[in-house]
Amino acid sequence: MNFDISEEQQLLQQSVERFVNENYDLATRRKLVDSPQGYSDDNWSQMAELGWLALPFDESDGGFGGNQIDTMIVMEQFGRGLVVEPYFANIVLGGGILKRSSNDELKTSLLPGIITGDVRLTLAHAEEQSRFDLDDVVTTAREDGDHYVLNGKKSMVPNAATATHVIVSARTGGGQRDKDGIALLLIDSGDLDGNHFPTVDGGRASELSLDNVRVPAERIIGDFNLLATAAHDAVLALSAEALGCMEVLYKSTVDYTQEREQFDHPLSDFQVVQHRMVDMFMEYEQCKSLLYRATLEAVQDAPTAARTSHALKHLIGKSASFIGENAVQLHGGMGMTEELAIGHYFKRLLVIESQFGNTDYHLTQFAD
Amino acid sequence: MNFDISEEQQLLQQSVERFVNENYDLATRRKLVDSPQGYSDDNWSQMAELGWLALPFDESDGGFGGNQIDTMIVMEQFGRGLVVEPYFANIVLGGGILKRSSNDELKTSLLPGIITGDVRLTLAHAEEQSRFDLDDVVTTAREDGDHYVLNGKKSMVPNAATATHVIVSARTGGGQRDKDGIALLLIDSGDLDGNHFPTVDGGRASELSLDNVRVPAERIIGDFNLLATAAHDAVLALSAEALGCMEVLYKSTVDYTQEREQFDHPLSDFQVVQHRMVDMFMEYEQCKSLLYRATLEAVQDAPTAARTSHALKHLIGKSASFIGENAVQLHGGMGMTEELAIGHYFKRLLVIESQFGNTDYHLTQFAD
Amino acid sequence: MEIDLSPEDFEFRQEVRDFLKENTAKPGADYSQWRLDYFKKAAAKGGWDVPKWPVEFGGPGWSPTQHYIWEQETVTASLPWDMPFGIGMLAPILMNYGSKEQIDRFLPDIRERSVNWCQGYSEPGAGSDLASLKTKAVLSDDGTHYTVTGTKVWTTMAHMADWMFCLTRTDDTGIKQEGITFLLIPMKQDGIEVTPIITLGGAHSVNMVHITDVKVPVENRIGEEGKGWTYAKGLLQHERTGLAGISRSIVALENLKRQAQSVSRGNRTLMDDPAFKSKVAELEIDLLAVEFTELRSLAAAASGDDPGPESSILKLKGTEIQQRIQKLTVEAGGIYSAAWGVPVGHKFARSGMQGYLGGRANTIYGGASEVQKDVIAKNVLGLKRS
Amino acid sequence: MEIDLSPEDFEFRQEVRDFLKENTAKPGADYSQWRLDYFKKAAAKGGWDVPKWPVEFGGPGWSPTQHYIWEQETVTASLPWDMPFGIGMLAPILMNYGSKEQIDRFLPDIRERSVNWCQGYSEPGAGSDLASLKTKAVLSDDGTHYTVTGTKVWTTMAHMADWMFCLTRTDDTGIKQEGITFLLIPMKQDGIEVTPIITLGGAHSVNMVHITDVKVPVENRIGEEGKGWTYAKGLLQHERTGLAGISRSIVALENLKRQAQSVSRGNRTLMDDPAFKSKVAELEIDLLAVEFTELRSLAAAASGDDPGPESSILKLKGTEIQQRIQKLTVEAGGIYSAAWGVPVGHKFARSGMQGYLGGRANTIYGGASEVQKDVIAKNVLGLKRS
Repeated sequence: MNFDISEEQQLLQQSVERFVNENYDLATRRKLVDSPQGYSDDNWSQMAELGWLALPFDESDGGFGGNQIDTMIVMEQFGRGLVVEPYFANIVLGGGILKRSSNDELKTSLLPGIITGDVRLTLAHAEEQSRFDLDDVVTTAREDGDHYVLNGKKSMVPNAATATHVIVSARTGGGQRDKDGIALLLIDSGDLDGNHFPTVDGGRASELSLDNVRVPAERIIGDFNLLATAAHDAVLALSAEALGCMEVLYKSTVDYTQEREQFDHPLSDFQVVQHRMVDMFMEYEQCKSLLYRATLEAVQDAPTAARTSHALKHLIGKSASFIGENAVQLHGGMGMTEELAIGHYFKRLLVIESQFGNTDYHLTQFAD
Repeated sequence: MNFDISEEQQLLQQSVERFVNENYDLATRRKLVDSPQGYSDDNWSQMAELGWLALPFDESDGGFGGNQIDTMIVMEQFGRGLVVEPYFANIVLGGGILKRSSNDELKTSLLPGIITGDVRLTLAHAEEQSRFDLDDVVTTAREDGDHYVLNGKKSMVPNAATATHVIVSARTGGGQRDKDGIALLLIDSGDLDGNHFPTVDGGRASELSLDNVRVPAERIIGDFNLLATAAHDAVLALSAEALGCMEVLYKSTVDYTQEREQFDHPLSDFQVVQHRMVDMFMEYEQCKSLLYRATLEAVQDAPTAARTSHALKHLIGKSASFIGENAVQLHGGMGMTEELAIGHYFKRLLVIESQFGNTDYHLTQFAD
Repeated sequence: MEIDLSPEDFEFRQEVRDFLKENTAKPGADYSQWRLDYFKKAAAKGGWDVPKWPVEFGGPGWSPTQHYIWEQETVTASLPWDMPFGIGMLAPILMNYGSKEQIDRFLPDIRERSVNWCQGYSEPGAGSDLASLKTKAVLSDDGTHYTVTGTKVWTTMAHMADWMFCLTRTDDTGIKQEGITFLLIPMKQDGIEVTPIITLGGAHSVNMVHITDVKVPVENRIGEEGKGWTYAKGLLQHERTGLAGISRSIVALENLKRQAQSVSRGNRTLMDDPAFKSKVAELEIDLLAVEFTELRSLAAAASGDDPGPESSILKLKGTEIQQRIQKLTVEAGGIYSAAWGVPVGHKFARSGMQGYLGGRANTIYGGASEVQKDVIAKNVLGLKRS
Repeated sequence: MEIDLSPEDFEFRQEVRDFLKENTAKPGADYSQWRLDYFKKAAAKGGWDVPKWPVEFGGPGWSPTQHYIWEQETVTASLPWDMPFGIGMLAPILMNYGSKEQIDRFLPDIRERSVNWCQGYSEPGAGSDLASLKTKAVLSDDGTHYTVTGTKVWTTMAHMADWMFCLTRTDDTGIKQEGITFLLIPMKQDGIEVTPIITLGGAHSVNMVHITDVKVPVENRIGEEGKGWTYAKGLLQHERTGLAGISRSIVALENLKRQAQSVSRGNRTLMDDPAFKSKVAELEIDLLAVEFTELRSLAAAASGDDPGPESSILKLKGTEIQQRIQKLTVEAGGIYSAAWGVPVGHKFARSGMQGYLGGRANTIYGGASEVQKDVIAKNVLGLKRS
């Protein structure tokens, strides 16, 4: 039993932490968020140079052979810094699917570009009627000789405007909610109509339309199982990011209430404020414990790993809401402004809540 | 719009309050609870003399023509005093069914005895598989000439050991959960096998067995609708009683924390304790508001009356749990003892939670 | 005990409905003109433009039941935009503490909605502890004017206001509630600088107002020097009760249900999801209760009693309910709640997130919930704190 | 980072399982004799009768992982009845602060379970503020004995105890944590009167103990006069962590699920009811998390670090989880939870209500939850309170 990370992982953590400290003060971040692209190409190149884009891939593929613990380390620090580069869409989602794909040709052709940052992937799985159900797919992929012809709409696709390729889930057969008959296909971004827009946390997302898009059959990356695995990884990564956000929120609140005076006392003198912050701290620690558990189970491929990941996203959602709302509340009027960082962490947590299943969704998945 | 009770009702309230003050100190009550019968015949006679047993019945039947507001007034004071006489079983349940029954002969023969206290009714509706569903009845009433033959078991019948008659719900037809085919029949207590036992609040209940019990057809009092109406009245009456309990609990806690010192301060000096008690107070006031609303809607036979009664029992359950548990918690070790009154109020609230549907049950009924 | 409306009340309700129907804005009409017209017509009904004003100042003299009916009927009607600062906050103070000249000078414009006011109470660093304000007002030696310098914050609509009513400190030697003076200050002048504060939802409604060496004639002082806190305090509690917004929440909850019904889940809708349905039901139950808590408070006021202990609950419970509705709206929006500034997916998702973010302020302004509980502990439960 | 057990750990687990299986009470055997035999056999395994004792006093010297395994395995085994007062509470104090003579005199009996101890800390009026105790101990002029007078309360199993370890006040002139002296007092003597306290669940396990002019020889004093608080305090925090009972809660939750499955709802069971199922699931999720919080704390201890901030959570979260399980058990019991003292309806309903009522104490004793939060605010978040 050992909860320490390895020396290599410690170096990784320090390196991401340093990157965040040097590049992510609030003013700099705001500029990125307000720019048309929404993130910095320089940062992205730096991430490539530091090897982070290669992190999860096998060493034989030019990667570093990292696992979900390594991703957790990176994402937690990204959460603490509110990093906006498309690491999640590109490396966790796209890279995660590609690395597990049995389509070796695609892998060979794409991985080098991913590692340099020139190829940028994202995943388009959600549809208006699907809400959080991965298997609720009405976008069709009709077989036509050695091609598939895709028709449908995909929703809230992260960072699609800057992606070179989009992995789309589409139905080759079966009914609307059948797991069988779902394929993942790789599509060039140019073949898609997109409505691109910002998200409330300063990120970017798109609504995509597929209008008789022809895709060669060799562009099939995987099936529903691969999508489910990607979602599992996504939950772990987003939860790690959320943990980073929550740590900043509860600690800033502890700091702020000690500085801020009201009724002739620092706010932190009030017992009700203290107990609220103790509750925030406890929620944070409980999330951390469950993140470790879920991540370790995933690395060890434990039979309970998927179920524990549902538990995790549920707890993260509940705690993020509690910590976020109380951080705003205890910051008073200041918590309501764009000026202070805490509002931005709060908004990032709100978006994480809507990604890959919300609190209620994962409770149901866990309980069933 | 007027939330004041009438002058007559004020007199009733004062009269019940006086009765409770004079007869229900904790030691006296404990003696009653520990006695074989579980309540006092003298108190019961006094209630008859004071006219309370006649309260809900029509004036033409020798009653006082009271409505649910009058019952609310009595039950709230009974809650404040933890009164154990079988007013709820006899007058609210039994009397309520009888007064609405179209079986005039039964009414004429029984009402005078009820008003004097000599006839004592109770209602046996629950069965092991039914939980809180009134329509889940497997006890059978087979027609046999001008009689019915009853077979089955009834659970947790209040005050059956001292009842002269038991109103039993039984199935004359239909499937296990059909509302049609349920009849209410009046049975002499002597015809029933009973396992009588105390309840955790110091009350009395029984498991009853019906083994080929023959009942004349003219002993049919009503159908499922009458049972549902009785349950509606029961919810209002129990909620009023619970409100009385909650008032005592929150106010005793406010008093106790001001007397009790810890860490060189009265407990009530601690902001966390204060806010907890503010929450208890607010829950109490909200319950009071909803009790008024549900009771007034019942009196006015509003179309929403049944739905509001579900809302009421749900809110009462949630608040009773919050107020009860926190009263115990804030009384510390003392709250855990049989010696202090608050534990007894807490236990009464726990039993009310299990009577005529718990918090979850009524939420579902309300939402559907 | 009864909650039935009397025949007169029914008649009144019909009159209100008719009036509101007649005076809805016609499509294409000029909004500003219609707005001023609306208030004129409401005035002609006998004070319907100022329902809460006393009769002697032109109010309609309604019973609590009539007020309740008005609130219920108007919450779904599209009334013209109206700000509470002049009508609801300054006016009662003027009526109670203003001089005859001040009343004659300011009240008519307030009633006509021709002059906009903002409230200069909060200051940086004061928060819910309003009385610790520092904006300084120094009386000139000749006693003709004050020179005011300081900073106000969270000043709603300061950027649209013609005037500010403002708490200033004229004495800082005693306890902080004393030495506060109530001044009326024109906004459009040198020395007043309004800086927008952008809040979480991206909206601009509050501001920082820097006041630098602004001269205010003594005839713009309400009442006595040093008594400003007394004048403002009573209104604050009143304002808090008004913030409960229970009728609005009833409408908002109905909207939420409709929105959730528009979100499909397989063959059914989100309103059929047991967890979501339970949360909506619990919310509705709390709302049924707090609605009657408000009625109890109104009934107590009608019988001339002090508002009972129940009225202290209203702001706390009311704002909590608002936030729960907002939160469930975001939840109903699902994946689309993340989209910002564009209509994507479910139609309500965009305003849902804005409402939720903006609504976090509801438990902060007008006395944070934590402070409200302190007040209830002290004033209702009679507890002290050492 | 890894949570796998090593091959040695697996071997140890098997050894524990075998031992527990071999030493289960045979049906019909004499319980008291079996109990004493069990502890002898456990001692023969090399300290398995005293898992938490240090090696130098006969403990097994297990790693944190081995402790964790032991706890997991024993929670479902039917171990003999054992009380923590001697083994877990007095023994560490003796080892750390007792004289050689005291250790030789008391420790062997404690280990054999042949002498029962009770803990005389709490007093009426002190509650979670233990240090404000008033039981007086006056040293005789010749310095040979103390005369003790006072009242202890909530004394678990005082009616079964041979001895009490007792905090007494020998000096009330300084701050209250000073002037407390730690004495060992035989219970079976004149001047000691044990009065049962019946608790909500109807059980008798706690007592009031009146001590009147009881003479205690100075050789029964642990350590120095006036230092008793120091000796007791460290153990208190330790005791609190132990109260989390997480392994027991895991078993209790599995029982709850089975019980709920035995309650029929139409064609299905209570475990299929969405609301009930959700509550069980939320509980299980919190338990999955807190189980890892405990492991993190154990791992930190294993690497010689101070227990991290996470360990302070254990008592709070652990007892809260216990109470939630108890409450859901009562809820599962439905109408039958009201029956008292007789088995009626669902088999688990009777013990369910008893467990729930008794369990209300879990957030009160060993430092009430409110006090625990004060401690975390101070020691972990570094906050002070004026």
